[in-house]
Amino acid sequence: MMMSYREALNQAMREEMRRNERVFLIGEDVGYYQGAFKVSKGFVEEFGPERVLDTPITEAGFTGLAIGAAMAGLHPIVELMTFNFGILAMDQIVNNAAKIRYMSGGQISVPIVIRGPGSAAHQLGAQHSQSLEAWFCHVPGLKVIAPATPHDAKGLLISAIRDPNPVIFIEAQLLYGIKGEVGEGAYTIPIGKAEVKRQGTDLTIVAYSKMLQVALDAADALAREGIEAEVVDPRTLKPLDVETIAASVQKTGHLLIVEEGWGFAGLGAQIAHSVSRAAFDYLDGPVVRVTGENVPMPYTRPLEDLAIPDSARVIKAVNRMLNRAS
Amino acid sequence: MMMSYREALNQAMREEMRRNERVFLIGEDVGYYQGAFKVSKGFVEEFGPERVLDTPITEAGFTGLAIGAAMAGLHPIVELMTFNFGILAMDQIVNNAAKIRYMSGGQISVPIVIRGPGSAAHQLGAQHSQSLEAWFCHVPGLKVIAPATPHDAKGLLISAIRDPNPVIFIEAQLLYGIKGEVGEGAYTIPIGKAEVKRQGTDLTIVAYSKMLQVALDAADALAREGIEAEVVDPRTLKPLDVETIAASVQKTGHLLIVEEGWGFAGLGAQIAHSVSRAAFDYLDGPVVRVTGENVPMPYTRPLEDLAIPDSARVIKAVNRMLNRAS
Amino acid sequence: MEREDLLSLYRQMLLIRRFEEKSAEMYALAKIAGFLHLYIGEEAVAVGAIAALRPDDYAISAYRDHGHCLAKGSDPNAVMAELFGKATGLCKGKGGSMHLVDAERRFMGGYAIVGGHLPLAAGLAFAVKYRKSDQVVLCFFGEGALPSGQTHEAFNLAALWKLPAIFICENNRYAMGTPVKREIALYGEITETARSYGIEAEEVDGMDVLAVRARVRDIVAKVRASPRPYFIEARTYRFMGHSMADPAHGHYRTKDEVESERKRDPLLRLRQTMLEHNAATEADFDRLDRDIGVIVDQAVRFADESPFPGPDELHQDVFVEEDES
Amino acid sequence: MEREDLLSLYRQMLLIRRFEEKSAEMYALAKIAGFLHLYIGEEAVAVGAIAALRPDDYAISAYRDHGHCLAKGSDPNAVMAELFGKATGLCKGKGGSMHLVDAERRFMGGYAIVGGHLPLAAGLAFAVKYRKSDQVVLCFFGEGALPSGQTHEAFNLAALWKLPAIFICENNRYAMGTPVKREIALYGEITETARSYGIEAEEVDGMDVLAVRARVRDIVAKVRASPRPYFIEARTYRFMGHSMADPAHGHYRTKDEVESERKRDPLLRLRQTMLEHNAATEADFDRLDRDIGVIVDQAVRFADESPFPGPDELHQDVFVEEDES
Ligand SMILES: Cc1ncc(C[n+]2csc(CCOP(=O)(O)OP(=O)(O)O)c2C)c(N)n1
Ligand SMILES: Cc1ncc(C[n+]2csc(CCOP(=O)(O)OP(=O)(O)O)c2C)c(N)n1
Ligand SMILES: [Mg+2]
Ligand SMILES: [Mg+2]
Repeated sequence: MMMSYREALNQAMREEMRRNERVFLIGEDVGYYQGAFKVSKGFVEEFGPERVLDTPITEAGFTGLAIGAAMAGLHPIVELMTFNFGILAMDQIVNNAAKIRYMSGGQISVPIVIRGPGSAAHQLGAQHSQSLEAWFCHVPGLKVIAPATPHDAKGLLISAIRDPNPVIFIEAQLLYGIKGEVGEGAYTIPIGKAEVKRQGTDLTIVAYSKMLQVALDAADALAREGIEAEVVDPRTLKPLDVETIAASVQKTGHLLIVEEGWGFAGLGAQIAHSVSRAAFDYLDGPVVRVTGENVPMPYTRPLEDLAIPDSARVIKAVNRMLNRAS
Repeated sequence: MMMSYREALNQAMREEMRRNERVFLIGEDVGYYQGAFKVSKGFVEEFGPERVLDTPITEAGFTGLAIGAAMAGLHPIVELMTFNFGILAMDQIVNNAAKIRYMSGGQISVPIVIRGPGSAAHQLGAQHSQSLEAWFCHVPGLKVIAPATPHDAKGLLISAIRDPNPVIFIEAQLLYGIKGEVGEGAYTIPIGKAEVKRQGTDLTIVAYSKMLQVALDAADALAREGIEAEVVDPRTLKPLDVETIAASVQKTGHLLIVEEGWGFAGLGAQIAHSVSRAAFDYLDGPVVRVTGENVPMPYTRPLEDLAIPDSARVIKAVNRMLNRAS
Repeated sequence: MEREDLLSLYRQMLLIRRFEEKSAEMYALAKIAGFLHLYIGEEAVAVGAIAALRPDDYAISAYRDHGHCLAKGSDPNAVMAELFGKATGLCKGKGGSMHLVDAERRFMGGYAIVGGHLPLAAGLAFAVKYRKSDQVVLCFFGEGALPSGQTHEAFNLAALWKLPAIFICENNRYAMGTPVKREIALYGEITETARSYGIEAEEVDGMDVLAVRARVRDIVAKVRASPRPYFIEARTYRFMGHSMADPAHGHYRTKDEVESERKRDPLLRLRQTMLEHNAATEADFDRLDRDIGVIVDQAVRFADESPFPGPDELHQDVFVEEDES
Repeated sequence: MEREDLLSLYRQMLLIRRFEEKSAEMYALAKIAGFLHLYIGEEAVAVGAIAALRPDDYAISAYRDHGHCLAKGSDPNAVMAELFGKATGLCKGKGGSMHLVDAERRFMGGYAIVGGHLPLAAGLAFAVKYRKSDQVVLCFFGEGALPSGQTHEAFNLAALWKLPAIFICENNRYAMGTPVKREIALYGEITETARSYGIEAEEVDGMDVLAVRARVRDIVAKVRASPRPYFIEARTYRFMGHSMADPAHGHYRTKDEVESERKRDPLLRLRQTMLEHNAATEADFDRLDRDIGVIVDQAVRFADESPFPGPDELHQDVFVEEDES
């Protein structure tokens, strides 16, 4: 049925909290306030304040608390009001959640999902507009997911909650409202599997989260110019499904990566490298990246628009790279 | 004259603190204890406790304090006992130090150096053995330096202290003891300039910090097999001197990057991408990376040795890539 | 004198009130975007406290910063232009509502990471002491920042090193939708937090601009005389929602509560005091209303007519260029 | 009974003492590497506190963790093998001295980021309460962790949610080379920190194992009966350097200070008490010395003869494989 990305997340958590009472939700204003972005609407009413916990503004504290609870066998879902505040919990995530299983020689595992919106919304300014997936992807012991559609969001969040490992689940404020067909019941989508969102023959565009729509819009426009782009959404950023992307590149010979985050040392660089290694002889030109500008996010709209990739920039990049290659 | 990397850093800070009394040193045990690794030996005696401040264990607090002092016109040098603890100061570094100038429209700048050892030493375990330069390099508004030799360490630290912007200066516990020829007086080395540390014709090896020596050792061994590697040390990781590396690759046609950090989404991916873009038509094969393994650092020596690149692995990689290409 | 003095306090509070009412209108018209957090109801804290400062003293605050910035003397035109994201804004439109900065007036900024600016305040105070100067630093923050680790690290450093930082906790009893008793374990005695660091602390009625100024004056004098941190809990209340995204009274507080708190309106209160003591007449207030109205309308016109920053501005101000240094 | 009871306390302290003396030797022989932080002098805290627990209660500590791990009942062979980095170690050699873990005995680990494990302790206590169980959590940490923000965030959450976590601050008066009076503003009354969260707090002589156990028993009973956090400052002292990299008395403390503190040696103290009350004879202590000597020598032999983990272990234990879940 049709529903919003927000509702899909709400359903996924609801299904799992009904199914498994070790699962609980913790974060700022997730309870009585229903979540800053209303993702946990109705939760405190259905599950009670013992399983839906409003926290003080202490990201390190409550994320660490949730990790400790996971060490004792519970399955916390930590909602970060936004991932900008996750920076304050980085030590807990990197030094505890991601490493405890390894340091203990496999004795203790940390089944936890840390979720919330990443990336920029509209004019929230420099401290509230950043995409940090590259940081999380760099850390062994973490899985990182960034779904772009309501259907993927629900299936992947259910998989994340059932996964016995720490999972970073990155949403987006500007995706919460988008609507799409979503499957019934508690279905899962495998972690680590990309999906070809649009078939094409002339080049491969990799895009995830908000950037998927940007890529699809660009692909439609390009189609009118007679260029057929294949659009692949990794959906899971780590482990990355290089195979599916490389297979597409073997067909198209060109790879463009669209990412909202800062370009330098962004995740696209790794995607480019992984695919270059896997499909070097098939690449007719260098991998091209369309990324966020390397600046703190400006507040004013005209500059913010310039700082974030849009389909126009993608189209321009595609035309440039195909000419260069032909 | 010959001196250790440690002494070179000590001299650089001493010169600048004598030259400019707005410069001060702050960190855990930097004063009476002379620094956990004795880098600030003699400082509290020469400059007094007003300019050499021992802090409580509060990385976010004292790093933020130093940023505030810089906003008011002082030039702090923050010593992180190790960069592992810098994770706790990430919010201050990313959301304040790196952004305040931009957010204020240029009104306030943050002249600060945040320095200390990164990367693994010997068997310090998972929470004390990691290389996070990729994180810092991802953030606009920060410059990132990682010198490999005593001479570079002194010249670049002086440049960093004189730079009016936030600079992340990454040392290494295992480098503090190495000795080398170091220039007299307060010389500077330009930030953003790589250096060819060894001339060669058959391939280009990029390596920085501890990995430079690993690369040079490998190059010597390869020379005995008749392979002449050119070894380039970026020295500054951001802004990255792509030009110098690309120029070398245009000559050699092959690029190998050696980095100690975790491979996935490591800095080497960006170096590979930047150089591929700049010298695609000169590359006879895919860029190859020798990186740290994607695991939390194990304590036990045999596994730790496997987790960190050594010259044997570099040599193996070179042989593989050259055969592949021929 | 007394009269002029009181009128100027009232005038400043009125400016903030009308400026923000207008900015809310402009938000509705999409002239302003992003998060807009109104200070309405809390004006007495910023105005009273900053009235106790010298121009060279520092002030710093969180994202609910319009009041502090205006009280520190920033030009309403430049502030409104910043909210509009214009090139003539305080920060060239790059900062926005949550990040107002006016370095010349020693307003060192609004910050949007709760707790994150308290270490900066300690640092400003550190610089003052390092230079053996006698300025003080006023640091404003919401009670929601009290549990945050960065706040505690800043308190300990300020206390340990006797830094001239006055921490003013604007306790409006809510952190977004969370009431203080679910944020802070010892919510009834938050000054105990400061005392546990050996920091002198007291409460003040944050709806009484005269009380706030009197207490802060006293404390500023003490701190100038012998540098050390100080903590003030200003008991206040926000009349509007947490931000424009939040209704004036969500289900986290009742309409009645908001209504009864509105009776403590700091502007009404000063106005009554002044009338009772014949320090002003209704005519005076009418005149002030007109004057402020003109200033605010003019600020909107200025902002509206100002240009947006050009595309070349995108990469400016990331770094100080070497030649500047 | 009394006799056996006291002997077993003495025995545990002696085991830790001899185990660590031996591990220092092994460090000198490069059988052990990395950072090795000895607990020598502080044994009464871990032994006394953990003696008040049930086996299903949790304990967690910082990197100075050999004492807590052994007191919780871990096999000395497996602990020594871990220090040697062997496959037979508690953590297969992957954790090392700072990260001992024995999940089966509910020793949830040693952690090397100062302050970082206090939120974990709150989380273990949260899980206990979530399950409506009556276990308690003992969380050991050095006084150097008190200024850390994570510590305060954990205290507030534990107090707010009444979690059964007992925080034991091992105040040995130094954080590496920094004396407590330069770490903590109100260093003389650190229990005030806990009280500012409404957490009951008290001091105990950390060199007196009987006093520690008595107080912790009391507190554990209270916390089991009605879940809530508790704070104990155990006044203790480390006889050795901060780690093997640090001399027994750097210039940050005097030889005399160390010598006089050694007179408070918790083992000597219990030994004297027992002799005075005829709870044991010199012969008993001699026998204990021999028994423990055998255990420690055997642990070294076991560790030495055990194999290192194979290369395939490098990528094991990063993730739980799906089929395990
Ligand atoms: C570290 C961090 N976590 C969460 C947020 C989201 N947030 C913005 S304002 C706010 C409530 C703050 O309340 P308080 O400190 O009392 O200030 P007030 O809004 O009442 O003035 C929250 C949770 C944030 N900005 N920073
Ligand atoms: C966050 C952090 N900063 C710095 C360090 C380096 N360090 C290791 S132990 C230590 C001193 C800790 O002292 P205390 O907490 O009193 O414990 P003790 O060693 O006295 O048992 C420091 C600064 C660290 N491990 N973690
Ligand atoms: Mg509030
Ligand atoms: Mg200590």
